[in-house]
Amino acid sequence: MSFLPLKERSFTIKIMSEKIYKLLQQGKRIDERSPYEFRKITMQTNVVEKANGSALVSVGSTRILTGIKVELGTPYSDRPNEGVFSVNAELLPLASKSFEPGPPDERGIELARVVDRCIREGKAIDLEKLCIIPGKMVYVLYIDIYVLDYDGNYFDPSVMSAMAALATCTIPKYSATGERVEGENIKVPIRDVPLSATLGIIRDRLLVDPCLVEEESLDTSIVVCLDSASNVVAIQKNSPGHIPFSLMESIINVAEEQISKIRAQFKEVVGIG
Amino acid sequence: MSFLPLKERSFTIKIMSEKIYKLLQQGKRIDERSPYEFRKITMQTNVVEKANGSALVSVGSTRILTGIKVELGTPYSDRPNEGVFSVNAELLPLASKSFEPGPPDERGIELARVVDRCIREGKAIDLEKLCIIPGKMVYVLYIDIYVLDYDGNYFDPSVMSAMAALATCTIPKYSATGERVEGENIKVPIRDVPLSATLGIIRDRLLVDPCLVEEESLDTSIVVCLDSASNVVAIQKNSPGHIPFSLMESIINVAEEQISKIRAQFKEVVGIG
Amino acid sequence: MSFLPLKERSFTIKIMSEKIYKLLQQGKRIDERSPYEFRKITMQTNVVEKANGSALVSVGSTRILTGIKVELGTPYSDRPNEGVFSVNAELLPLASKSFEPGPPDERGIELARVVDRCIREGKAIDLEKLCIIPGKMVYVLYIDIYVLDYDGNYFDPSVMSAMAALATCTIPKYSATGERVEGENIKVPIRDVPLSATLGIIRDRLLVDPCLVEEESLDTSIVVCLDSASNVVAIQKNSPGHIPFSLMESIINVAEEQISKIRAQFKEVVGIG
Amino acid sequence: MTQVIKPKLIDENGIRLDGRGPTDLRPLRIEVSVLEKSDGSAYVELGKTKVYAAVYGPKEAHPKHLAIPDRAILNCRYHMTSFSTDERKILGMTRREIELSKVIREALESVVFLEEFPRSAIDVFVEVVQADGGTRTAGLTAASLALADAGIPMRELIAAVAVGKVDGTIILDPSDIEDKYGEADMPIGVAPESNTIVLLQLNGKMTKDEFRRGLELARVGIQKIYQAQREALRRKYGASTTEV
Amino acid sequence: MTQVIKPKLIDENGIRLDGRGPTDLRPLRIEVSVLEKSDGSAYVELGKTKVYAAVYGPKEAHPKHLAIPDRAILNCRYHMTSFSTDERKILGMTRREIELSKVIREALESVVFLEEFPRSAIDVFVEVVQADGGTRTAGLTAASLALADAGIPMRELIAAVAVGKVDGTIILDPSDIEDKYGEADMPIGVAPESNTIVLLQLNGKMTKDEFRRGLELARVGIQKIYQAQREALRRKYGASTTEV
Amino acid sequence: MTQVIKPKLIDENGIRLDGRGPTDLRPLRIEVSVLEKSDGSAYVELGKTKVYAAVYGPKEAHPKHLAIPDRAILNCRYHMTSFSTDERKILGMTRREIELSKVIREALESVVFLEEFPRSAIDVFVEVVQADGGTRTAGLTAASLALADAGIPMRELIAAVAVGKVDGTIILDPSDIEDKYGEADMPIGVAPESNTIVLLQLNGKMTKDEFRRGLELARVGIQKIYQAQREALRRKYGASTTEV
Repeated sequence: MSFLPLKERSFTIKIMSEKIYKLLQQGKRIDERSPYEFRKITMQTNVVEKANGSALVSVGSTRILTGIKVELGTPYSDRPNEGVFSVNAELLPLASKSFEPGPPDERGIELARVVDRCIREGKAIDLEKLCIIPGKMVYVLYIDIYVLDYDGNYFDPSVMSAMAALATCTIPKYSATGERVEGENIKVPIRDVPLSATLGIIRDRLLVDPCLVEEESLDTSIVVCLDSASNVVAIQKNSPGHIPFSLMESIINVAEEQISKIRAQFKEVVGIG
Repeated sequence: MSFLPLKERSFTIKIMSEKIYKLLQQGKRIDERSPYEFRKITMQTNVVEKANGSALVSVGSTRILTGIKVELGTPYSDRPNEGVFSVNAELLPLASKSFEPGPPDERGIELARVVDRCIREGKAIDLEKLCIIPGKMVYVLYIDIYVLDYDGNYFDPSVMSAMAALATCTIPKYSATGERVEGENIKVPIRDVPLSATLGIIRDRLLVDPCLVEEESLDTSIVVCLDSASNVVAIQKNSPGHIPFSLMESIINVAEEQISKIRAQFKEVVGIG
Repeated sequence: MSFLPLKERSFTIKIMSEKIYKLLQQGKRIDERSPYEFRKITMQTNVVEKANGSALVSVGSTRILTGIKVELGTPYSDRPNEGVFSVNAELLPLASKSFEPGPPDERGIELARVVDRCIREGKAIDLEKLCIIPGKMVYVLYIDIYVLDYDGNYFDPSVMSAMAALATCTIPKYSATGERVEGENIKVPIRDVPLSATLGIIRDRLLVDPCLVEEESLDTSIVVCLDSASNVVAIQKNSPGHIPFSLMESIINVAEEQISKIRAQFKEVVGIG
Repeated sequence: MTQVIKPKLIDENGIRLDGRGPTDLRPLRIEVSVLEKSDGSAYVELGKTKVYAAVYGPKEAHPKHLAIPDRAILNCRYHMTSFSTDERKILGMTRREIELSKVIREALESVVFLEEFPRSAIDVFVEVVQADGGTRTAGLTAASLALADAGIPMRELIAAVAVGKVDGTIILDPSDIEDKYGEADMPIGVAPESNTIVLLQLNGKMTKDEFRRGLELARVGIQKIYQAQREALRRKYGASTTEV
Repeated sequence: MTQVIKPKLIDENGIRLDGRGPTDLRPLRIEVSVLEKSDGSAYVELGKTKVYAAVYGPKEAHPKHLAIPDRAILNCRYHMTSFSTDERKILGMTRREIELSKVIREALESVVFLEEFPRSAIDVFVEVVQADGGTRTAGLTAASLALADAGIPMRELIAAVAVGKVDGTIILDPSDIEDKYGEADMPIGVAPESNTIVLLQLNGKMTKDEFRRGLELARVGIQKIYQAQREALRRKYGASTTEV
Repeated sequence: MTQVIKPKLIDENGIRLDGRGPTDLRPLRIEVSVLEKSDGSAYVELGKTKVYAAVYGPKEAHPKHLAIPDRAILNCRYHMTSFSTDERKILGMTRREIELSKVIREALESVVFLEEFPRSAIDVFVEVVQADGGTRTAGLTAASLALADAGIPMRELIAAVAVGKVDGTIILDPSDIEDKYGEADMPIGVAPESNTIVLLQLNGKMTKDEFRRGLELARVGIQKIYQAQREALRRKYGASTTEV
């Protein structure tokens, strides 16, 4: 059952919200950023040798570790020629006092499903190349996302780290008869690199990449994921509140602008994008 | 662990119990019924097109939806020539403030198991006709019962709706070699229609089909299920309290009388009974 | 998540601890035992006819029932020539007000895993003799331990009862082609009988087999498991607190002495040891 | 995989597989105060059916929002060991165990003076060590003794037994194999002093007349069980305590 | 096991498989106060999509530590019957149901005056009886009516609908098969009076221009849904209550 | 499927697979205050074993009935990422993780002044990012630093290391492959100032003499770990804080 998480009392949130709004009107943020400016992004790949692929991505203090384990399995019966992937996300209690130990709650599940949609609908992976024997044997990619430190906005670094782990993922090669080709590996065939930008909304103002204090004070927020051709491949309004129809045009444009910057950095670090 | 559910304080229950008992002595009920009178029963079949069979049954305001999905599976190893069915019941939180979200509690499990026993021991289904390849392939019927609105007595409408859904259930035909016979369907082979009546007991008095207010005020209650030849096929004393041995004869007779009335209505609506 | 169980308030524990320590200095215990003396041990085997093997062991009022069910299954892929066993332990709520119904908590899991290690690392079972068809069919032994009554120290009687149940376990014989040899049974091939002794520590003093009152008042405690050649095969410090390095030598020696006594009794009752 | 053939359960002389006549109980052994650490306990053995029961309480209800202002709550868990049955039972509670916990709890509630302990909880644990038919009735029989042993005030004891129908005959106290291949199984829990039924289930097919005869046969069995319960209490507590 | 071939979803005349044009809604039926025991309820049928919603509350929050000092908490469960879908849905909550419970809850929170009921809880249950596309939007439409029916004060109603892209065309209210084989599905929940979006998801691929056109088409659908909601309330409560 | 052949773990010159001698530790890296949002944190890398620890608290115990009147409760969770091991670990807590959470918690309780925070809770989270042997000891080493970093008063730090027996030789700090194919693994947690053992497990077979030598070797390793812990704290806090 979905329920309202306990937050600060409304009036402290209202005061902070008012403050953030006034700063936005002056083109400012509480942490010295401009409204359309991400915090510092760092990306490291191959950080866990036992994973087939892995990446550690930070956006400010928010830190996400994604690892990929590849196994052999059977394809879905309605997609006999395609490999399979699944995305899981855990908001580790290490990362925030608001995260509890235990199976993923609705926030972890939402995160995993949104990242899954970015990858799936953004056609990031050429799944047909992950088929070994049609209908019988395919590669199965387990893409597992862990939030290690949480200072707001876990969506964007999660998409980045999942894509960076995929783009650097190395898997054992199997022949068309299902035999292991000893000593040979293949890369996960990447077709596109969908990336996301999260926008916060206060009244008629937008900001990108909210930090935790901002996140708690926003009217609402929205995650926009675009592919490399700037098609919209996933959207998630991910908190309560209203978005005026009139803001949608700006939201898409700001997202596009931000994602192109992130994409440049991604390309530089990971090699593709 | 089974535990006592929180009810009204004993004294309010005692007052209502006293009132109901006095009315019963005058042949009356709190809702204008006579002691041996069910509330209005309505039955609708084929209400969910995506189910192989379905039925919506109301007894007063208590409303039960049963749907059946049929899959192919393997028989139990000690019954290689028989199809398989399983019954599940959920007391949806939609239906009552006393129902909680989550996996079925002991009440839901009891309901499912009593309906299962009615069908199984009442030999309602000719399970051998649901075998496709002995020992290998049989039809598996998932009979899922949902309580949508709960104003007392979910047992009797659940048995009715399960039987109505079974009697109108349509399943794809398979040949003896396990091939789908395109375009052809078969009906679930019904051998008998067991039906139940729930009786409430206050001291030396009986009533049938307790509504919620009555249910909370009864000394105890009992579900009696009979087949079409009036054999007893299932009994469940389903609440705390004493039944004097001396009442058992009346209980069976009243149940028989009530079930024969329900059976007539069932036959009219569903076609068999 | 592991958490500190609620105990008596520290000061009552401190008083009892002081009392136990003073008695130990005089070579005494609160229940008239000497420091290195187990409570009365009783062992009964074949107490549950439907189990392949079973044993009921008491140490004082602490009572443990172990039963073994044998099934056929597949070996682990990295041990194709070996049978499989698994150990489970349940601290039944019957046994103590501090045990809750539900799946095993960390104490039950620790107990099961320590017994597993005693059996596995003590090479108690000749697992290769439990292989029927290499890589395909082996015996699978489910060793299930139930704590029926708990007055301290469930580790030692659990190891005893598991070993006694194993040593008297009878399993249906299968031929090398995987056919049941009707009417013939085999015994579980026992290679060694690891046994354990639990020691309590208060400051610089040791005691063995703590009863419940002692257990709650100890500084800490340790389970030592030895095989028949007095090799150390498992150790578990199983409660908070410090063990001075200087006590380790005595701990091993006291454990060895105690285990040799238990072994003599085990041999007498069970026949091997 | 071949279909199992039903064995003949009663021979031409009316003798059952284990040598009993139709109205015979299996050998019965009852003991109270068998477990040290609980507030009350009992052990019931009926043939190969072996059941422990233990009681904790009355004690503070926990968590508190479950407490009831004007009486105690009664918690009950019927549980079987994994090796109690022919096929290994899975760990954790099955749907069957959950249902039986409910009907046993409801039977016990009928006789315990719960109003004497407002805001309290009484826990009853039934552990089936071996299951050879009649475990819920043996468990209820043991649980009512464990409550008495714990000094919990009760209107009266409960005695429970099952009757069945096999090969067309109404029998007392069906064993596992008689239950499995028989036509009906009807467990009954009775408050013998008030001559009332506190647990009643039926699983199988009986004519109305067979059902009546089953009820009568159960009363005969109940008297024997009740007698043994009283003797077990007398052995433990002396003559006076049999008037619970 | 053969790969499934995508059917043609829109013919050369722009007609969809079920005979609709691209901007047509399926037949819509809305009723309020359909369940007796809840504080408020509604039923929405959109083609073969059939959804109930029920509301309980405001009531005491429970357990108490979840209560919020200055407003009510809103609980929401979106759940599907096992037989609502082509393939049988497993019992229990899937990850999809958990996510949709969250987005529906967040949409409802946007319009309910939660501050009026400090320390309370309001429970909203959405039950999908049959799923043929658009269940979350039908569920949200029903839930907002159930809240109104329960007398919970709200800024305004919510009307919700999905738009999609199939065979390159932007369509209103995709059915299950259009969702499955189409290129994109975009559910939208709207507060029509303030012209704001309270639920928005997109699953699929659209150009920015298609996305803009999708938003516009949704607004058309929303008006029709909103109209039907108001009529349903009027049938139940008379003219005045449409101003919630 | 062929039986795995045990590799030779120590060559004729006493050199281990990764080039170490029997008494060598793997390269060790320790950092404190590595995670922003926790009250205290640390990172320990020992060869390819990589572990984070974070501490939250002291804070209000929750739910309240778990609070202890005269001291804080210490909660501990040892958890591994799914990709930390050669075979993918299932999501959720395994039995092994639950046991290790217990022994790590008990070791920490031995040194934390819990009595200073009655009715409070302190949460310790150990997250194994990569597991190549010695994760529980690395986790305990990190956890004690995270507690210090959070300013929780402790009698002293804990340093922990494993010793093992492979190919008949007692070795320090076994790697995963040495643990898997070796004869014994013995993790030890030590409070170095008081020279006492706070965690001790043994899994495998050792003679009494080997056990004694193992204990001695562990003390050597512990001194190196402890030195590195103090240096990490000094780097963060300067010289004075090493006297915790």
